[in-house]
Amino acid sequence: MAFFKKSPWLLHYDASSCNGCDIEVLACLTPIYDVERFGIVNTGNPKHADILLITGAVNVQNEEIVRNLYGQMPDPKVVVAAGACAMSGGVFQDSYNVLGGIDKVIPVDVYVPGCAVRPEAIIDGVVQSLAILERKAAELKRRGGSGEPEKPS
Amino acid sequence: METPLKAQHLVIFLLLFPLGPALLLAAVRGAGFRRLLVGAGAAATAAASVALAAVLPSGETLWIAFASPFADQAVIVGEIVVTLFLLAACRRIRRREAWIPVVIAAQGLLLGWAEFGRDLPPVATPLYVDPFSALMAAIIGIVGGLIALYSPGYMADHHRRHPEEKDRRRGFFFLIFLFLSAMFGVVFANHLLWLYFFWEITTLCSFLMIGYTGTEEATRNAFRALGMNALGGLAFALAIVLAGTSSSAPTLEFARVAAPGAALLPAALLAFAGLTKSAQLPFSSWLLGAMVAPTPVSALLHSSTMVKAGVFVVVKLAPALHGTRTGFLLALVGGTTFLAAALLAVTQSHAKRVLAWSTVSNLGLIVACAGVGTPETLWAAAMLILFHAVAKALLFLGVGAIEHRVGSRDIEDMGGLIATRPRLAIAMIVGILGMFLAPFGMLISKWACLKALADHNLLLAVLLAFGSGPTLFFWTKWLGKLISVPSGARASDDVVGDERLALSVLVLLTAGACGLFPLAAAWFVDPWILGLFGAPLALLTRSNLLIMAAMLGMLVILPAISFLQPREPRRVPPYLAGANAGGDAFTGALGATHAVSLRNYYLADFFEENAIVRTATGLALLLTVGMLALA
Amino acid sequence: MGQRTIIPFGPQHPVLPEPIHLDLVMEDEKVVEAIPSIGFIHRGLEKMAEKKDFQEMAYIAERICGICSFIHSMGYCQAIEALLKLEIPKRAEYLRVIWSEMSRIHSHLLWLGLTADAFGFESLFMHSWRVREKLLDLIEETSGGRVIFGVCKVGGVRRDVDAETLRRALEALAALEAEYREIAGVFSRDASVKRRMTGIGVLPKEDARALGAVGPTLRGSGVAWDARRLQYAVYGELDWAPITEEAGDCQARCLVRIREIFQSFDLIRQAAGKISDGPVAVKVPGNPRGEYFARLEQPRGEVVYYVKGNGTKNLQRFRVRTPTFANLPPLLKILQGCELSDVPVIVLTIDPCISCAER
Amino acid sequence: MKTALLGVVLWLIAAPLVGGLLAGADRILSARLQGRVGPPLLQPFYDALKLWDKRGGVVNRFQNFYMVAFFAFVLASGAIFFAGGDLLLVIFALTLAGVMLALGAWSTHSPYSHVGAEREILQMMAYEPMLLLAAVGMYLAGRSFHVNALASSGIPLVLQLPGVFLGFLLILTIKLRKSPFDLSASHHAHQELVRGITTEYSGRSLALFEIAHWYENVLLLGFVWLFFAFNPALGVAAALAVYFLEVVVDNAYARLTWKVTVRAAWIAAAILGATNLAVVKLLLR
Amino acid sequence: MPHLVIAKLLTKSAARKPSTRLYPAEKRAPPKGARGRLVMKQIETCVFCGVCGKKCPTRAIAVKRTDKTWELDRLKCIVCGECVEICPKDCLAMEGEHATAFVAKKIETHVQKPKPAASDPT
Ligand code: SF4
Ligand code: SF4
Ligand code: SF4
Ligand code: SF4
Ligand code: SF4
Ligand code: SF4
Ligand code: SF4
Repeated sequence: MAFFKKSPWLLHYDASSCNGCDIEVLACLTPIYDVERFGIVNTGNPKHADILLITGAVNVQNEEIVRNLYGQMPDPKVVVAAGACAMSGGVFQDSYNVLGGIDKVIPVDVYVPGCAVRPEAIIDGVVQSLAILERKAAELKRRGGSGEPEKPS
Repeated sequence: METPLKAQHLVIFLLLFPLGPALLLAAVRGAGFRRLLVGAGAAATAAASVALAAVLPSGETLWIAFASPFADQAVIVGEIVVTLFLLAACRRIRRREAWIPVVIAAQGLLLGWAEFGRDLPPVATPLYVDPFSALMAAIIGIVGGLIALYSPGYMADHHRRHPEEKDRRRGFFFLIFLFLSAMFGVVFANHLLWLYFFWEITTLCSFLMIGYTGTEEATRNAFRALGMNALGGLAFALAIVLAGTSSSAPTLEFARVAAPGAALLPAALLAFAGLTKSAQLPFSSWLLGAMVAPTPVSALLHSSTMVKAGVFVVVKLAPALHGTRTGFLLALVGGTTFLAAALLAVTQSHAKRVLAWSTVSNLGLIVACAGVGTPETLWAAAMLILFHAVAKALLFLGVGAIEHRVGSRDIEDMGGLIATRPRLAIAMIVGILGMFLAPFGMLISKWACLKALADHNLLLAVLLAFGSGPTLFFWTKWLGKLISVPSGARASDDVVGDERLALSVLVLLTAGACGLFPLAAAWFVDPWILGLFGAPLALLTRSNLLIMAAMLGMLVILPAISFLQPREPRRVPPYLAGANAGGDAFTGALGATHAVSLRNYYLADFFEENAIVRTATGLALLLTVGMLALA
Repeated sequence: MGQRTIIPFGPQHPVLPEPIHLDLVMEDEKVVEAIPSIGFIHRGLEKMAEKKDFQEMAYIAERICGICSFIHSMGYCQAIEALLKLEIPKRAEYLRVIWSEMSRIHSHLLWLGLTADAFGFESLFMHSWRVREKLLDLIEETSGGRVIFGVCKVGGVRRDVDAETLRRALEALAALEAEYREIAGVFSRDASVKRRMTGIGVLPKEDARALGAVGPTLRGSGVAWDARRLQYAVYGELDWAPITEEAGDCQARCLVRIREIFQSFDLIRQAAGKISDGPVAVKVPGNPRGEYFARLEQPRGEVVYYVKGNGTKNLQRFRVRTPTFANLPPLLKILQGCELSDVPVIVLTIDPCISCAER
Repeated sequence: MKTALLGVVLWLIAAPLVGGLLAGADRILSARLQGRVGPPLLQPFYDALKLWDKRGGVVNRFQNFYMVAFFAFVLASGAIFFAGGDLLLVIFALTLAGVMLALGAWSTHSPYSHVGAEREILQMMAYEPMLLLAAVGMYLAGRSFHVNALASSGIPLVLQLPGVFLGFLLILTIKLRKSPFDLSASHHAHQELVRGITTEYSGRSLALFEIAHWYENVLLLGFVWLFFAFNPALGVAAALAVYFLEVVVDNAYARLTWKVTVRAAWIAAAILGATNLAVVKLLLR
Repeated sequence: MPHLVIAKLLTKSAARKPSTRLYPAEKRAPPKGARGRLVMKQIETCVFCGVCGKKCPTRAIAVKRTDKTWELDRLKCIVCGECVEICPKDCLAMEGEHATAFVAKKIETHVQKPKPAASDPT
């Protein structure tokens, strides 16, 4: 049952970042960092994803979208907040239009510091999240195969 | 020549019986009585046609001598009446179409000369029946009967919706039964003059039915149909003149007894007539125009039976055409039509137009098969006729029923039908599956065709390969529309009454034809081929049948399995790029909330309708002219 | 006629690195209308200027966007320096130009990759970004950050680049240029790439002017305008001319950027050759007062910073007119009537950066 | 009969293993071409096994049926093939499978699936002629529509059907969902269609899709093998070579549009396919 | 038109070793002066003046003179280095290594040990 660890597919969403962290997320996919080594695929589709990787602070308009995306991901799933903005609102925390970190909207499992967050740091974060993913999978299994529908929040 | 009494009687019964209900229906007004009459008439006709199929000794051709001396005279009088009637109808014609009455008059004169001016030997057996005819008769009896059954309800509804139209239902039902009688005539006639007579009656029925609603468009289209069919009629008349000589009677036998090539010209002319009747390119436009008629008419005349008369005759001619250059060109006309019509069907969103083009396309395939004329292709042609008649009738009636529920014939308005009107949708799905998918009907025939064509006519095999792509495309997207379920779709009014009966039986028939086609092949088609060529044909090997049965079985079992899943899976809204706003609505530009709105592809700028029509018509015209010239 | 297809394109969409929404109204795959919806990355930056110390604001200005981050901080600082009538050291000006051009190369390479991805040429994307990483290494070595340089401040720059580092950087750049040449060749010559770009999304010269296009979008339509011609920093002392292409299609915009990368390599070499010794920053005297517009050329085109100071440490007003904002009207124009599969390509060829457009 | 049964059993068991390994090799090779390390060889299996354990969701009740049907018919078509059956039936069953897949996408009434479905059948319309002509060509050259007869005939089909073979390679690119013809569902994330036809699938049904795709690939390589069947070992080598050629092509082309795809496939069928057939018919018979 | 222009590049790449840095198995030393993470280098010398906190653009630093604590909220820090530059006592440093990810949110607190009572009665 250790396959979650070996095949984490991720969905990246920019919930209002400055692009700095986003391009570092993209850089992770490219030859120098190549996260496909870990079986990571950037799916672009919440329904195929295991990890929701969010960059940027959540602004007012993105609140609902982040919820939608999270709700559409099948269980088990984890959320990684990458960058100061995603963790706390970062440099934009004082803005009238920014709610703050991702955890204001959905539960966050791993925080990855940086501004911009380095690709290596993202890899660290994702690797940490895999243990949590496995734990959640085991939990789900224990709760019985019923997989009672979790309400999309 | 010994004739078992029963089959002979049944043939004559089928020919004459429908006239009874026809005349009665012309007289009655009451809706209840009409329904009863139609039901009884249809049932009796269907029963008789089935009985005929049952009693016909396997594999034999029965020649039926018609004892009455009045019969020939009656036919002659009938012909004169029909011709005069048509000429009278041409009073209202526009200047541009003034050639139509001229052609009709020419037909009449030619026929008059053939009958009175020449000394033709009498025809001993004006009627006959062979397994293929019996199959065709069964199709006409059952499918025709069902369509007739469906009509009273439909027409009542039709007139409720169009109060502005004149109620000419008495004429309508008269024509339906008259038409059935004439179709049996076409199927059973051996005497060419008789055949011609029945042929002309179908032309007449079609003309009157297309003009039924009396709108300007309907009238225009009716005359277009009349004109093209009159051209065919003229060719027919010429064929009779050529086929009948003082030594040989004018019968359909010329096509099978003469050495191949000897009777080429009359055969080519008759084939030409067949092309017009079955709306092959370059004559397809009338069939599209005919779609203005009420839907039962489209189903009965313009897809499942009358247009089949055209290909039926062409198939009968196959022995005379086989191996000739004329036959080759004829096959190419069919092949061209098959491909072009399939492309055109892709560009249409009007359900009846899609059905019309697909009809033309399928008839093209049958013509192609007939033109090649080998045992395998004739087998395929016969099976195609069967499958197409059943499935197309179902589709037309389904579209009619949908139109009356949904208020539109546009395929785009049929989205989610599986959820809102599941019964209707299932009827349509069965029809569509029957039309193109393995292991169902049409595909079997295509399979047989392709095998035969690979040996005999490579060019056609290529056309067939190319045509199957677009065919797949337009049927699948229609299916897709039907089963695409918007969230929150609720079931609402479904089919009722007679419509339901007719549709259900057709669904069963289509399914039956698909599942039990080997039986149809064994009873009708194989014996017929054996009779024609003197050699059996073993197309359906056991292993292939096994495979097909397994595929069919899978299609039945799989839904069962997947609905037996223990738990209901979790429901999530569709992916809308994160902009979901409940159900399948999303927050769109400028904050507006839209429901998901989807339209199928019609590729109108890729398959340009006008260009295709022009090119294909031109090509087909050339081929047709060549076909006649080479004869 | 039944309904039409409406595709909600974004906010979350794999070809859009940043959230933006388009209602694509389609017939078959032809886009008959594209209606945008924005605001997914609006962070109210300009408003924040009223609460933040004007020096601190340089950090926030840099985070208007993490791609042209350096040029944003540089533009902001130039504007403030103008208000303060502050003459900054020559060496700082040269370093700013070098970093600007590095920033341009990294941005254009990034863009090349994303564009390749938009037309499904994954390996080309990978190779573009592989080469780009080498440049990021140079940036990190000289500035301390990979994408957020964090070196520009009011009064100059925060760190110097020693001669040895500069020399090594120039060597590395030369190697990089050779590798880049290969990639540029694929973009400008490959048949399948050409098929996806030539004749697609044509923006005629008149439209480009009338709709206010800027940067490569403008130059791809044959207009020779580049804000570096205003000779800010030390651009006046370097030898260069704006790069233009005539066709106005996706291919033209792509070629402009391809050639600009070569030009940037050249500009860096020129600047490194002319750079003089000296300090890299001066002390900041007092608070800004008055108004100023600073205009600079970002990788995506001309950007305008408006600052208004009232003599306190907080600015009274800060406005940015960003290139993407200016390029949106031309984009909507060229999207009309295109094919769905061309949407990502066309959208990308204006190199949209929503982050700065929405701030 | 016995060999037929053996063929079917082998197909059912070995094909997904081979297909999965090939998919893994594809990913590694692609990565290497891109200057990356890439995933482990067994990655496709990890992916499928993981998907199997996910709690997938559905948009409506029907969608999973179509996926199961797609899977089943892919299996069926391969079974016919490896039992040595009729090539045309193989193609028809495969077509049926494709239709099921498209219908599944339609049933969800979701924009990206919808476009994926339309493109899927556009692709089918594009490759169907060439596929049928390939079968006809094999019949003309090998005197049979039956796989076992063709395989045992000893006739070097590829030498007689070079045009058909080239045309087949072109549509193989479509079927393998490789650039430049990966229109309806690309394995790359950055596509305008998101995931196209599989957008609304998750969990087990998505795993089924992946596995079916492995099966399909093996079947298609079976076709390639058939061209070389006069020397079975050469056939295997050729099939592998073709597969890796497709991977390279995938990495060397931009994705083209549907219009180009349909045109290219039809022109290939009309020129390469039909001409080759005519030549075979005229010269060899 | 030329096809397969990229083929040369592809073959070269396939023939060469991949350019991937095998992080985390192999770690690369960040270049000198890279801004990876802020660390409290020596709390002993801190005088709790609070300038670092005041200058920090994200208010990531909280200095409590009374408890002699210096707290960093890493969730907020944008690694700008402003605090490092401003600190009069050179207590803070910017390291090249990046800060690693964490699961639980927490404030990093540094407390200055009470100095051995330097009894200087002035
Ligand atoms: S953390 Fe920094 S680099 Fe990342 S999005 Fe926020 S401001 Fe940009
Ligand atoms: S960007 Fe718009 S909403 Fe935001 S501060 Fe400026 S004017 Fe206001
Ligand atoms: S907001 Fe600024 S840029 Fe936009 S129209 Fe007004 S003045 Fe022009
Ligand atoms: S143009 Fe784009 S890259 Fe440049 S600052 Fe704006 S958002 Fe960033
Ligand atoms: S270092 Fe400076 S600001 Fe801090 S307490 Fe001492 S004098 Fe005050
Ligand atoms: S590095 Fe910058 S953001 Fe972090 S604590 Fe220091 S001043 Fe604040
Ligand atoms: S600026 Fe230095 S000395 Fe002052 S509180 Fe901060 S760390 Fe301590």
